[in-house]
Amino acid sequence: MEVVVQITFGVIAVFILVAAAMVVSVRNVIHAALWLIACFFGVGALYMLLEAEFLAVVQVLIYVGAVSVLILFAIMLTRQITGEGVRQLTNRWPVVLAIATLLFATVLAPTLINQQWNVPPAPPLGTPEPIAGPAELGRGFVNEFLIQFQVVGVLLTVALIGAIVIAYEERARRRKVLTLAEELELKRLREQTSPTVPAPVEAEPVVQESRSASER
Amino acid sequence: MLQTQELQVNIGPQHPSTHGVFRMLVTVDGETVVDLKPVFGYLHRNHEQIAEANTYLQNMPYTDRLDYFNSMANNHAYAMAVERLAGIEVPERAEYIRVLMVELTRILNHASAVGFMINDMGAWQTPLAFGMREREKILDLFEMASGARLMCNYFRFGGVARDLPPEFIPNLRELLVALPAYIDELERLLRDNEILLQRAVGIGILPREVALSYGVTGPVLRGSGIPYDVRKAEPYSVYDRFDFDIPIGKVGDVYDRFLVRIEEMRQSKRIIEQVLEQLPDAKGGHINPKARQNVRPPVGDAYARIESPKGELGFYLVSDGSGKPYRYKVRAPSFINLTPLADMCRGYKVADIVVILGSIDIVMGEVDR
Amino acid sequence: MYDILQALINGTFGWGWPDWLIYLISSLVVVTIILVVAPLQMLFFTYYERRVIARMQDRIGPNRVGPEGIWQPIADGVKMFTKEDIVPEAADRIVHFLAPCVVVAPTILMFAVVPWGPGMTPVDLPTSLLFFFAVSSISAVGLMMAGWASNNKFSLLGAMRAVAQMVSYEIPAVLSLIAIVMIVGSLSINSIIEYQAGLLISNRDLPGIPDLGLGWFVFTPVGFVAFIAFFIAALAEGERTPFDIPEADSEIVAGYMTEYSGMKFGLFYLAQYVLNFLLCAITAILFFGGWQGPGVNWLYAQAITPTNPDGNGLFNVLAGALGVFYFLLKTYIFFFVMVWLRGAFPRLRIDQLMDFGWKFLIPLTLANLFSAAVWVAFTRWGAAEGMLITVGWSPVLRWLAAFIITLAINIGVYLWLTQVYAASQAERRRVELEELSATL
Amino acid sequence: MMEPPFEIEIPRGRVIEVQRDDSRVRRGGGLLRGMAVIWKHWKESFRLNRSYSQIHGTFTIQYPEEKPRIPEAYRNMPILLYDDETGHELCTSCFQCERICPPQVIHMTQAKDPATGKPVPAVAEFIIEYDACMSCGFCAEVCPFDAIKMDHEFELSTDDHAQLTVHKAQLNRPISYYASIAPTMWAEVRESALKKLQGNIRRRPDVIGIAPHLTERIAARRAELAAQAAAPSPAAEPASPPAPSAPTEARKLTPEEKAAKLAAIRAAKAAQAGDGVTPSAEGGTPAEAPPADDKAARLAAIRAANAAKKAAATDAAPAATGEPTTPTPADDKAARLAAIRAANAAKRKQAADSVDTEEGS
Amino acid sequence: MPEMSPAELRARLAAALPDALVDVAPLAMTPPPAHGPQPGMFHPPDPFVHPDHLVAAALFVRDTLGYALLSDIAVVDYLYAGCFELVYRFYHPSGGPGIVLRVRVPRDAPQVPSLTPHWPAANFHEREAFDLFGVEFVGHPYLRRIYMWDEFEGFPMRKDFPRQGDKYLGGDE
Repeated sequence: MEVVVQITFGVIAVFILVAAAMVVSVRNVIHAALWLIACFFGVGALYMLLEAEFLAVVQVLIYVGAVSVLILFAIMLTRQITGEGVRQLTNRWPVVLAIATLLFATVLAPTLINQQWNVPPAPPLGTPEPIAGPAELGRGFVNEFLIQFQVVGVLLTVALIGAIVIAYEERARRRKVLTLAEELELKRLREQTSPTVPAPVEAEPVVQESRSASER
Repeated sequence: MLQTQELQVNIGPQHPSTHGVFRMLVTVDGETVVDLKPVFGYLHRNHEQIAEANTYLQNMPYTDRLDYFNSMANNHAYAMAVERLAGIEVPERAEYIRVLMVELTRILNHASAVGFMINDMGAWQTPLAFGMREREKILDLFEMASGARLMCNYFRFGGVARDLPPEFIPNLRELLVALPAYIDELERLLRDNEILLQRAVGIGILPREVALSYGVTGPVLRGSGIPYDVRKAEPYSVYDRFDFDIPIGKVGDVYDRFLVRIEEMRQSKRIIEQVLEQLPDAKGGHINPKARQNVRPPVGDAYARIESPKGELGFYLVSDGSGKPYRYKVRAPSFINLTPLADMCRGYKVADIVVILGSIDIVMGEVDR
Repeated sequence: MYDILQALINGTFGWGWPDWLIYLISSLVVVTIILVVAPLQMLFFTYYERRVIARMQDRIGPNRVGPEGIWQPIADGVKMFTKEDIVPEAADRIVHFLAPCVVVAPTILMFAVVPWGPGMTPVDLPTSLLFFFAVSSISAVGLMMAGWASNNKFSLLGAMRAVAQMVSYEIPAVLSLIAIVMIVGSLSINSIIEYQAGLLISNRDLPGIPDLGLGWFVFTPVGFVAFIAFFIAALAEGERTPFDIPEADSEIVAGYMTEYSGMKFGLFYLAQYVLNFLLCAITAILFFGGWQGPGVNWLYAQAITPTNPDGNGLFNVLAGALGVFYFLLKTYIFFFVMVWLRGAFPRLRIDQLMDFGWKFLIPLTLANLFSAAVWVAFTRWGAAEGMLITVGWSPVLRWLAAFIITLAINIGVYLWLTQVYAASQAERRRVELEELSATL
Repeated sequence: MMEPPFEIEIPRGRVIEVQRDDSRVRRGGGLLRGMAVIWKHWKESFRLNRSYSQIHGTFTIQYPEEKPRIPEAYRNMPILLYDDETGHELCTSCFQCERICPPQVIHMTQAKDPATGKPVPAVAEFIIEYDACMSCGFCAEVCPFDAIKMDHEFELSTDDHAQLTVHKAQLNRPISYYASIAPTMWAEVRESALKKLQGNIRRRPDVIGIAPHLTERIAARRAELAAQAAAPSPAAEPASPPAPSAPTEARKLTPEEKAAKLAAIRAAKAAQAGDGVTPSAEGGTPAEAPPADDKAARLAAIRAANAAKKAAATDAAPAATGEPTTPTPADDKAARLAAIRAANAAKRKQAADSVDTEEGS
Repeated sequence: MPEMSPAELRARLAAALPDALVDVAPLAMTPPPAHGPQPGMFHPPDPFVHPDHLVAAALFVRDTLGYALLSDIAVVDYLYAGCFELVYRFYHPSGGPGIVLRVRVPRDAPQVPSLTPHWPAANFHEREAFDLFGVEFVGHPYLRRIYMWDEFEGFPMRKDFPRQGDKYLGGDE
């Protein structure tokens, strides 16, 4: 069994690494995003291998299902959808690689140093039971980590409201295409509010206005 | 800042819901229509020139092919034009039969028009199937009388091709039992339907103020709230002998046109009932005078128009004294009703275009001619 | 499956095979069954839908191929296979090829956690419900790939719509499920099903109710609202008619499938119908007790189970057959409802769909979540949780109180929301116009 | 611009504004009502509905098994009528239909008296291009002799476009057929049509104006007679005479013999063109319509001619064995029998030949 | 229901727009036959309007007389007389028979001011007339072919357009 698990781990790990490398190296941005999804998926599989099913499922749900879609949406909405992307790797890629490696090493080093290999670590006294399932997780949220949970919730709500506010401002500034009925309605409204000062546009008959718009 | 980019989308000519080979060059901003240009002519066959090469009677079957849903109405308009040109009298009974046929055509057309419109909204064929069921029954009646279902070629100058067969009236009476049930059911199915209301109310508004200036006619004009119906405005045939109402809309949106069509079916049924009452008393006369095969009208011109189910259908004929029309012009309602399409669609969503188009109710055979 | 094989091989035959071999065999058998059943369901569903909708339109439907046209889907499949596979020249070939696979794979994966009968869950995950929805969200990526790779405006528009719709309707779907999860206290589909034993009332809520397998959630106010909300969201996720906007043929031809032909198109079709099956199935499971029904639990009590290794294998089969029967019956009834809706309604527009999802369905499910909390508090909490009112009440009283309160909450919220929703629809046009007249 | 409201005076009726009722708050009731309608349709659809007064129930016509109801007035494609008794066609080639036809798909040539070269009130060849015909029915309407009528047969699809150019032989239908599909419409015109026909028959010399396949029926008899008469080189005469010589020869013969000879020539030509069965007999259009013996007779005649030709070309024996056994044919039936026998013999011979050639090769 | 005879309309137009009306002679449609009488001359009673005053006349009909429904614009090609006749047909929204304005323009320079900027109903009528007859509507915002494709040469409804054997149909038919 152990061997199978290790082989599987190897395969998945290589897959993740290849996918990650492709993300930063392929030309097409959409392809890069798709490789990123593959990478996320690999991480989910890794969690599954570690028997952290809940985490794996959440990884898939959030990263593959939501985040990646968000990324794809963002790319497709902001870029020429058909155009080939620019080359992702610049000439300075070794520098970036070095920095990334360094950062990764700083994260990983303490773990590597402190880890006692091949010996299951004895839980120090006083540490709580590891949180395993969703039920414990939920209880943890509302008992021990209540404050943190609340803070995160407030933060997310603020972010949500902020997004709405930004989007709302967008809409007000957006070019609105008037329908024929709205045009007339507007004209009527304007006549009601300022009956004495007709704008030059208003002097023309409505039909002409609309015609020029459609036959442009 | 999100920069939106205008996109040009071709809807048609090969598209499931353009009612034939019709193309709309739509400029969209996101999903909002900025501009729309109708492009047609894919079905153009120069009908008018064909007609100028034929004798007057030979054109009768060609008029069937204009608006192939309403061949009877086309026949009627053309027959009226030639009769005016040549000064032919029509026996009373023939007039009643004509009115009967044209009103049946109206029911048939509106049943399928409503069905197609709902189909364009995405209902999976059901209202259309119900409409088609009633249409088939009416087509059966047409077949009994004229021998053909769609290309009826039933009207002749000074009458109709032959008198109604004996089984026609009983079958028609049976159909008149089913029609109100069908219309009521259609209303129950759709009238209050929240989804339909969402899709139809306030969509494709053609305001009353501009509807006339666009020259639209028929249910589109009446849906905009202008009670203009050739049957009342300039009664032709024997329409001045029937009681019927003109339904008009309030706002001029898709929903109004839908309701106007439904109400017009009811009124047509009313007319048919009155025809059935008055038909036995109608004075005879030879319904199909065979002598009218070779009409040679005097030099002059004539215009005849009827209220076809789609709007005002007119035929303008100029005679040079020969057996063939010198000029033959069709004033096709579907064609002219497309004039405001661009303005009706502007500002709405892409999905609304097809619904608006469906609510105008065009037939490409008539648009392209 | 593992239990049965274990009992069969090591018990009955006494061969003494190692556990991992039996595990492997049972997995392979299960996988094979799923891979056979999924396409079969799709084939049956296409036939079923066409026949039913034809009847609704006073027609007969396909009835030429085989008796009553039963081989029609096979004929369609053969046609699909033999058609030319066309890839547009401007398409991204690899992504274009991968997209149908990415769409189909998750739908098959979702079968892994669907219990067909008592003890007939392919993989009994403790978080199976979450798994179900997590995996279902993957297909959005596939749709996106399909729409993008086709390099067609209609395709891209369809894909955008599909993904936007799936992502937004996942929220009400999951929110309505959370209400159920709260009551059950577990994310496992099996425990949700087991909770629904009883008669009109779950025997977990009210111990002592005779177990006829009819204690479905749909009979409670919370469950009913959750069911309605979930079913509507399922219609949107499965792209069924009032919400079949991504492939609105009257607007954008066939949406993301426009540039697909042959078997790739068939795969999309397969994915869609399998997804529909699964959504119907999960609706049946969550709100209508899945395989629960009169007699199943009694039969299963006699069968070989991990807790009862001395049972009779015959009862396994009997309970399984009855459970599968109930399960499929419910599923097919839900699909009938889907077809029924398709026969009756036009489709919404994309912005109306979003409005409906965000402004009506999500508030409704949130309110329902609150109702669920009330339900849990009244039926289960005691003094320990701080619920002091109900201390000393009999379970019947508690249940009744919970029922009445949640019913009142849900009806009130529904009426209020419809009012507000309708008003907002009317108001918006006016507000927009006022804004405009102010700016101009 | 005009300002609303437009006042319109309506003599009979009123202008009604439709009830929109779109501002009411709806809570899904309309959806449920719609579903109820659909449910009723689903429930009722298991019974068949053929009534005009009902809107529920399945109204599908299961086409190949169940034929649609076709009213008498139904018009599909034009056909030509001939009289059952005399075999004379009603058409006099007055060109009325050719003139009125809107798409100009009717073409005909008038029959000429071979003796005098003068036109005869009968039609020699009559072609309708079915592929371009628009089924308007004008030809039937204008025909003063009621010779052209509209058929009820609508299964005309073919994979051979040329077959849709239909010649007189395939257009011919007996009056009895038309009377069976449109009894009242035929009854209306029967008297006058038959009267006009009698007048026309009097002006038709010889066999001109007789439906082609009926002349062949006589031909079958006459062909054998001729074959018998020319004993040592049997059947060569009727089969091989060149076409131009036929009229000159015909002048000397009695009308019946001449007719037989003409028919034999035609049959032989047909046999050369096709393989035993002519395309005209193959065409589905006329095959079903006439009474069975007409068809059989035509087929038999063709086969007889075919057999005779075969016999002349290869070996006289089979034909000879067939022919002497036949008594002088007195009626059509005997002629047909003989013809069939001759055809069988020829077929056997042909089969043997083909076997020989196969072995040889 | 308003009714207006052509003579009345002519009088009203003459009063309002004195320059607009033109007098035309009766028109022969076909060359006189070699033997037998001429079939007749075409001389409709409706007022003929000078092309330059067409827009004014049409707007007079619409705004003053109230005939707000422009129903039809028909072009007739009188090849023998060498002119195009444009028949404008107006109806009153309250019903009643319509009124007709006629415009004659020479065949070799068929130019008519466009009604479309003032009256959108004329849009497709004018485009159709342009497409099939080649009548040029000066001031039309989008005067493109409506039925035929843009590259099409010739105007198919003109009487001198070859019926057969043109470059599209091929040689001899």
